[in-house]
Amino acid sequence: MYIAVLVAILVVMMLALARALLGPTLYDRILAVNMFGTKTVLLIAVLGMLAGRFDYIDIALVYALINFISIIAVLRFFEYSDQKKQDN
Amino acid sequence: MLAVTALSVVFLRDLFAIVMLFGIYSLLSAGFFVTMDAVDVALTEAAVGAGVTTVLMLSTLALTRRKEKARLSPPSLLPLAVATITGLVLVYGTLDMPHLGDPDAPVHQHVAPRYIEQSGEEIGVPNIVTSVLASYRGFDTLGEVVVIFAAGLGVLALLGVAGGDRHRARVSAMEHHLVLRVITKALAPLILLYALYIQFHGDYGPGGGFQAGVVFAAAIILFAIVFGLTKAEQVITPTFLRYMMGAGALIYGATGVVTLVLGGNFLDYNTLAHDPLHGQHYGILAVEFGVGVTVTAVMISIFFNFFGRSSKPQEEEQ
Amino acid sequence: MSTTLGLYNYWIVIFLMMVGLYIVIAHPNLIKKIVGLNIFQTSVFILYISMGKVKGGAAPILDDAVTVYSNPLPHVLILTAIVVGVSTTALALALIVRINEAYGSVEEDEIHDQDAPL
Amino acid sequence: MSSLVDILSWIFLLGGGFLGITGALGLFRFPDFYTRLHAASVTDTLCAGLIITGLLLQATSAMMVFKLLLILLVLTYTSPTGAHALAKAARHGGLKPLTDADTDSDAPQPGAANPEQSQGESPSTH
Repeated sequence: MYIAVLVAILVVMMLALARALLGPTLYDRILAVNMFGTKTVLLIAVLGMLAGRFDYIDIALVYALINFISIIAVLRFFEYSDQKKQDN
Repeated sequence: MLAVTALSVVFLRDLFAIVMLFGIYSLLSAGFFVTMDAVDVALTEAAVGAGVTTVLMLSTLALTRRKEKARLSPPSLLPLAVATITGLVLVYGTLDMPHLGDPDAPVHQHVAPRYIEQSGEEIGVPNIVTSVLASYRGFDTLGEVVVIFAAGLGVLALLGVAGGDRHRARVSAMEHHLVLRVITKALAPLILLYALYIQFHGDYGPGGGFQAGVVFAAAIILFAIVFGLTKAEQVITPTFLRYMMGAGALIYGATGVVTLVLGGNFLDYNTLAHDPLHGQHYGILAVEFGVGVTVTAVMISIFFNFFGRSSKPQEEEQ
Repeated sequence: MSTTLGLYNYWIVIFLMMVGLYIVIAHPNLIKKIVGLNIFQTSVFILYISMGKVKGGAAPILDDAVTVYSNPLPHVLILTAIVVGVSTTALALALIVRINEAYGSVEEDEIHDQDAPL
Repeated sequence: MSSLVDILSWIFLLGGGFLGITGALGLFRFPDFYTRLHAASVTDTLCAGLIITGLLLQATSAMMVFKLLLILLVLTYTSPTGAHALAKAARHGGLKPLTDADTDSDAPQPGAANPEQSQGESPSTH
């Protein structure tokens, strides 16, 4: 049953990856990366359950935190580089 | 999937998108590490690849330009040929490689069995990776810490020099972003706490100085991004960071010297307490702490330097 | 058949390595070169980690219930390598920033052009 | 008793998986950024919540429950925040939502019209 969930998550990741590749706007890519990150968290948590070792949960937690940080950073720098373009 | 992502990096010209893809790439490879049982490595890759590297690349992009220049001449075939031929030679080489997961492979025959069988008795720390990292291969790790320290110094030397008007970075663009501010306020302490947990739980589960340092730095980076550099530098001053960079490496080295004074070899933790197991434990704790301090300080100061610059070129460009 | 499956990992690694190499050689943009280097680097990490895998093994954290562990040694090497990798990447990026300030470009050929008259 | 918990957790897990796929399909198929954002973020949060809850019911130790709860907390905090910030950034950047007028007249909407050239460009063109 875990396997079913794993497969579902993998399918989601694949679709998100496709969206990240296709674009078309940058925000789409950021969104896809965000979704990809969330799904990685879930994937690792489910994998940990499957393997029966709860050390994996630690990693999933770190992911959840880091994912948020990177999204915020992306937005910050992207907004910034936009302003720069308008200035010139 | 990794291959697809890597390939698309070749073809995309928008550097921003490439960095995004690189984030996905590193998430994927970390997922791969998890399936390969390398939990510590996955933890590190998670914090480093998805977090710090992406942030650094982004801030470099903010400092330079976003688009790769359109190439006028068609790409020459030479690089492709070189890469293909090297690849084919390497594939030929793998034909002799032991299969994936083969327990009889040469890698598993040399010192690894000793680590796995003995470290429980000799070191007394459940996480074998930690005991190998901090105790058996303590010299190596000392070297790595010094490399990180040197890289931090290099970045300081390159970017730390005062140049231009830096006050733009002081005011964050996200200053007015209420939701973000509240969430950051709630999350940043949580991340810091969790970093400490990773630091000191590294003996028992995945974790240790390297990962904790990066996660700790990530929390500060988040704070600096949302609240602006001024406030972040009030929390942690650059001078303090510079001292901490050195202090971490010193703590590591000092542990070695203390063991020398106590009559053992350099970094021989058995002498630190009457019971060798306890000695090992103290030694690993001290060393991991040193590693954590250095990594944190280097990461934060690298980021501060990049970030402090990133608002400047507005005035300088043209 | 078993050969293909057993070596599949290595081939992926080699493919990634070559993609990284190609980016480094063929693209004049310095930042893209760094990304290529990073891809190369990650492929080496993957190579090490897949070498360390033991079939049926568990993560190398001692546990009474587990008898077979994966090889911890590659994990240690790669763990430190990742962190060292990010600091060297940061150094390279810092150099690029300075190059950009000095030359106003991060394209290799433009920089060469500017150097040529000297 | 335990079988009931099992069944419940399977329902949660499968529901989460289903929602995830739905969201990803939305992310993949919807016409413009804001609809995609909607599809992705709404289902994403619930999907993550359901899967973690499903795992929670299977958890064996207190530490595990605590960590899973922590993940749940972090995800419920960050995922909507990220979506909010993203939407705000896109709005700020000048990406226009797809309105009825656009769909009626088949007018090319910013961003999606010419994928290769408009990558990341669209915000600055407004």
